[in-house]
Amino acid sequence: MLTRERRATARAAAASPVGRPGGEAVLVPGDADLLKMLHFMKLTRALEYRIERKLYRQGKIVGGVYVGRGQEAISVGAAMHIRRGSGEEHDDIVSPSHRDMAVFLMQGVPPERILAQYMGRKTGLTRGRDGNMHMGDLRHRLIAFVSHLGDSIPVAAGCALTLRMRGTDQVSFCFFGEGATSRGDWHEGLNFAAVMRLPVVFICNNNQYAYSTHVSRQMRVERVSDRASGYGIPGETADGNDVLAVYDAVGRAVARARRGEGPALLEFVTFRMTGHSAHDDAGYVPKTLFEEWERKDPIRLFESELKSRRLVDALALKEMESGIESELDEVVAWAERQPYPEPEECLTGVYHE
Amino acid sequence: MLTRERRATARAAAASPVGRPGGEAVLVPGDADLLKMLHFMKLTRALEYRIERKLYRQGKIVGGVYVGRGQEAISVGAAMHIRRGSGEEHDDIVSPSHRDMAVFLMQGVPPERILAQYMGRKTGLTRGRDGNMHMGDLRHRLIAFVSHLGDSIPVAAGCALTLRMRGTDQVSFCFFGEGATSRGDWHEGLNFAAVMRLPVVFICNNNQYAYSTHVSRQMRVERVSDRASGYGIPGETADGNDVLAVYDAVGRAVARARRGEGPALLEFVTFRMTGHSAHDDAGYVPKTLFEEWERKDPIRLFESELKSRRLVDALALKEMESGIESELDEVVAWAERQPYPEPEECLTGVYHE
Amino acid sequence: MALTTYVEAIRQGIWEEMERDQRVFILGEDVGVYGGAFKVTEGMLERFGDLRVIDTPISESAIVGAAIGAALLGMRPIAEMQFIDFISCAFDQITNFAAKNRYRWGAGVPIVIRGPSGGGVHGGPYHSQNPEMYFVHTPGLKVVAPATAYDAKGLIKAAIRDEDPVIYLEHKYLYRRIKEELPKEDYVVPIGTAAVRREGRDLAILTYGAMLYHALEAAETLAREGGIQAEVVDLRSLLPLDKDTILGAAKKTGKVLVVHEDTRTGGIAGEIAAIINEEVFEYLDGPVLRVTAPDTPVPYSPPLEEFFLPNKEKILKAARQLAAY
Amino acid sequence: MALTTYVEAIRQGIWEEMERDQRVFILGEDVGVYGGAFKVTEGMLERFGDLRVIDTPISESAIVGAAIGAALLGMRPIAEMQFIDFISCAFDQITNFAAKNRYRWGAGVPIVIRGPSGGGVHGGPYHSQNPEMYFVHTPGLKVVAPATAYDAKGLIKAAIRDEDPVIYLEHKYLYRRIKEELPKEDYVVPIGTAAVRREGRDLAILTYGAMLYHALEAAETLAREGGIQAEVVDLRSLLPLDKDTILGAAKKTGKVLVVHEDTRTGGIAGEIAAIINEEVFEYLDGPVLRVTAPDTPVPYSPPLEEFFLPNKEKILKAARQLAAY
Ligand SMILES: Cc1ncc(C[n+]2csc(CCOP(=O)(O)OP(=O)(O)O)c2C)c(N)n1
Ligand SMILES: Cc1ncc(C[n+]2csc(CCOP(=O)(O)OP(=O)(O)O)c2C)c(N)n1
Ligand SMILES: [Mg+2]
Ligand SMILES: [Mg+2]
Repeated sequence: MLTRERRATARAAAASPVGRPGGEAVLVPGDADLLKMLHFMKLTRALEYRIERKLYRQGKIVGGVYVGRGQEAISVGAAMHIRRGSGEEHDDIVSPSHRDMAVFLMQGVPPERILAQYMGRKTGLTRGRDGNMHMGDLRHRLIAFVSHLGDSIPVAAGCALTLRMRGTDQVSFCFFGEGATSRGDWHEGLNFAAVMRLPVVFICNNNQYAYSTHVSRQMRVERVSDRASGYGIPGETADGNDVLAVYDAVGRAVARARRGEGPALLEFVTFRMTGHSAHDDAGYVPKTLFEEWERKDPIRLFESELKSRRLVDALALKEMESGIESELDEVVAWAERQPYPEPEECLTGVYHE
Repeated sequence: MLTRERRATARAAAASPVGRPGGEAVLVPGDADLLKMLHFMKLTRALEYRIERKLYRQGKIVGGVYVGRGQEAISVGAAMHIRRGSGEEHDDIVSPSHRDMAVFLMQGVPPERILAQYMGRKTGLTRGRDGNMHMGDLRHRLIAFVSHLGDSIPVAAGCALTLRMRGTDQVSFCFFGEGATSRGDWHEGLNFAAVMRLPVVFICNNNQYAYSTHVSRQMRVERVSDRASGYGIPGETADGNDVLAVYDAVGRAVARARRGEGPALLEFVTFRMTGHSAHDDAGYVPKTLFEEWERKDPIRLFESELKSRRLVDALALKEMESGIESELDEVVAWAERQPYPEPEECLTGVYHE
Repeated sequence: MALTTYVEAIRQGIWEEMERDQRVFILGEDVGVYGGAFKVTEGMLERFGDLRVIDTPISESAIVGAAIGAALLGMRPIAEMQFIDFISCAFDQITNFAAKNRYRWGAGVPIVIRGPSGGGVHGGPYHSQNPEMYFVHTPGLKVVAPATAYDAKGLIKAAIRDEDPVIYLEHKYLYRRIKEELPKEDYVVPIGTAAVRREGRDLAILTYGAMLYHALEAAETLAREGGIQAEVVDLRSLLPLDKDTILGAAKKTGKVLVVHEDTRTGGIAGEIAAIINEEVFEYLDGPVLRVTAPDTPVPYSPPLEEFFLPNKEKILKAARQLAAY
Repeated sequence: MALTTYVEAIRQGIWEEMERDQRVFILGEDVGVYGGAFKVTEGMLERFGDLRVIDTPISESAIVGAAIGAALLGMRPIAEMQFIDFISCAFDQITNFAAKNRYRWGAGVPIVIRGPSGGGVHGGPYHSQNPEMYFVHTPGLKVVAPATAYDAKGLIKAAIRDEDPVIYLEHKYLYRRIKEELPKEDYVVPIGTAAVRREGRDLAILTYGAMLYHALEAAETLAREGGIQAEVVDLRSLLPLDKDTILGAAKKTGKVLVVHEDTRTGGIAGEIAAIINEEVFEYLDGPVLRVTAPDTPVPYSPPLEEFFLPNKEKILKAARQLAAY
């Protein structure tokens, strides 16, 4: 397992890091970056497909399943800017939300450990204590999501406060959905970060639904980014299905934060191409919306883009996919072999021991 | 006491009510209204003076004292628009904050009962259970403030929700300071009211300090009203030391709410001409600020205005003041005669009995 | 006759109260279009309209705060927490505004706050909590936790009609597993009354919620295998507690075992131990014992959660120890 | 020698830890320029600068959330609640994020949340609360409540150095009323240890915070007037409880009276009664009794608050009853 973990970390760090410690962010992705983005979008989609459509239906997942199908461009485009692999004093820190599988993968968490997490196994990131995307690992600079939406906003601000105290140019990344912006903690966290001018980038996936609740019943503003002006920080809305648009907007906000100019609120408009969770058939969502957004699928759009840039062709795509699938075959097999935790482990680790 | 109470209620209701049930708000105050405003500004100042400078220093007040000296124009100008005296189905509902003494007086709470409240007596509005401005009475359509800043925002929204359900044109008034806008509940309440398009008017006294904390450390926006755009509701800033400006802005927002057009956020810029509470000497506030704002004293400004309109002269002002002072002599004497609650009353009234 | 599930009983109770009383309405996340995460409010939007079945933003504190405001103006709001775990976000409104309002200035706050509580469905630390003690320890609130479909319906009605704020804890493990035939006519189960589910002279097991069924099974085994007759009391109401029934069981048996799914330290077993000590110590033939969850968050993985939750075996072990005392 | 007040002892403890360890910082409302509502942080802004003494917006949840984030990145934050009553606004962050984090994924959250608690100064329902049980009932937290200046300093240091989240309750009634000479050298009072403040064989009074002084006075009177020797135990740490000392006192005296200022139902006396029942029932010569505040909010007016608070007379009455049992 350690070997696997090392491999995954290496892979995640391998592709050209977006910025060098202390250096400027690179806003135009190179070819390797473009391919890396495509790879992680596809890996994410494939892994979530296995979880939601295979393992969950086979009864092998312990609890609920929330996937980010159709939203991969946001996690991937943003995570490209997370500085990693250079040690605690250089690496950024990240608070992903429950639909940011790609962030975990790109931070170097091995897919098999994510599966073990979903399956309640001892080798899951939380050793069976928590489920699905509720996982973190400081070695990967990942802070675990708690269910309570919005709670991670002040926490991410507190991370950024520490970075500011230390005078580094590290950044705190904070992901959430548009529904979370209604929580009091969201407000307190944004306001705190704004007043203290903290290096945190707030990244909202506006997938237009919070469970069954349409965004129009969540807020009266047109755009989530309209909320930024209440905090005196920049707000920006971009196409969440265009990974390059995400890459660009996040890159600029991160560079700004690294320069000590404070937080920004970014909104990426997308669509939740599933129910709220695997047990929800999304009957409340007009079919036409699914059709409309299916046409804007971020992976297909990006493939076309890369094809037109002659970076990939049909064969290369096929190879990429079959590489991912055969890796995932292995990964699933590994996860299914993992032991459950011993019952008595229930009692350990509440406090420092 | 009942006689006194009736007298105070009658007085508060007597001056021309601003709007008639179902009718349009009158935006230009008549002479009687102008005199009423002056009266209540002066009564408020005089009553608070007695509390803060006399009774508190004489050790006759039980707990802390928070006054609104210098801010009277806001409570008075706003409260002119509170419909009252026509019964539950017509009267507005009000959630004052801890510096809105005038609102209590104008809603018909007798000054002596307010004093009894401050002195922990049985005839205080909370019968000794709570102190200072933490008092309410539904007969006066007043909801008691709780210490926890921001808590009253969702509550005021819930009142407005009820009014909307009932289809009346009543309005919920909600008062708070700029510091309270940092609380999560403030955000949740504003957002809820905005989404549901509720008839609530949010009235912020921006007195530039929250205890020792300057507004610039409370928020990064220039104006509290900048926060309105994050909720998709109108925001407006006006001079909080000009009672007519307050009267005008609140009047328009109330009319809008009565027409079913939803909430608005109003900010009135003023200055806290005291410490946070009676025990705080405000050493952290630059002296020059006090001097600057002393020159903008809302009562003196309004007196000049009324003099220039030939509505009052020096003699009339003197009479008004001595009337108030002799009333307050009586009121203080009455309050000092009031009994404390019986110790055993501690146990009653936790539940419906 | 048709059997009614526990979850359907709650739905019926709310429905009937909404029919009976125009002042009753419900607000919460996804209670309208979706009919609630567990379908407790299914069909209500269509029947009662969107001013009485309100889909709110994700704002637990505003949900409760708005309910308080509405209650002050004479309404009877029911606030749903999608999972009761999220009640933590409304803790301040509940404990400081709702609970203390009547005491402070005489204005009652008749609201119901309800939601799915409890474990056993692999919900993990944030979808399995038992938050009762946070509220049992707050004067001014009432707290109920039905275990049967009959009580689920009778208590939700009592809660809605109550003049004070009531926290109504529905155990999600029981939603569809428990069913029974319900009376046709309107009834309430008064808040503050426990129910003796099984008579016995040798020891008393006091419990509530999903644990009732483990206690009853344990009692059957005790009777069958050791001739020990355990009285089983379903507390139903945690605040106020039904002291008469509790003390009666203690006096009758002299040996009391309290079982709760909630974590141990500061759980309600302690309160019951104190009451029994104070009032009927001389009747005790053994210590008041407790079987509870350990002091950890609720873990997710099945073997961990199984270890965490009290069950028949753990109850049997403690009961035998007590019986032999 | 100079006497140090309780409040000054807290200030010294924080100050010394901030000198000792760069990772320690403090954040809260008015802790900087003003030096804190009770002057606990006076002079710190000048000494440590505005990145280590942070005046925050009025956002208790963000204060605690930010402290959590900083702790995860290796800092040692101290979050001040201006009055501990406002901790209700941060309840979710404390109980769901801070308390459960280590258990879930192994990352500890070494934060201290402190603030003035308790009544006796006519603060009314919102400036007098004793919120300990909300946190004692939350696995993953620690809760301490010093009664002496020595402990105030030793426990704040222990709390800051602790690897887990600690709720530190300072009793505002004691701030300037209690003073003593403190050691010059660095010391800590280990969390989880109680202190026997008075030895006695006839009964044990367990208490903490401001009630300690009433208990000690009552014990003197009992000795003087009835020859009853009461052992008085200052719990100091409420989570974890010092079971050894508690059970030792119970075994030694056979009669235990728990006194707390917190309200009765669900207070810590129940937990202690349960522990004693479970572990040393056979040593008991009488019921575990309790003297507590009644189940009401803390009232404001002096006669009401006096009625509300436990005091020497109430303790004497219960102690005599227990002694005569
Ligand atoms: C405080 C809180 N309330 C309710 C929930 C239940 N819940 C889980 S996800 C969800 C919808 C979230 O919507 P959004 O923030 O838009 O994220 P999305 O799932 O659409 O990515 C809800 C209501 C929760 N997790 N936390
Ligand atoms: C939630 C909460 N935190 C802290 C306090 C303590 N406190 C009382 S008044 C106050 C300042 C309030 O400032 P603002 O809202 O601007 O009102 P102002 O007093 O200036 O009118 C503070 C911090 C409180 N009452 N509630
Ligand atoms: Mg969404
Ligand atoms: Mg202010």
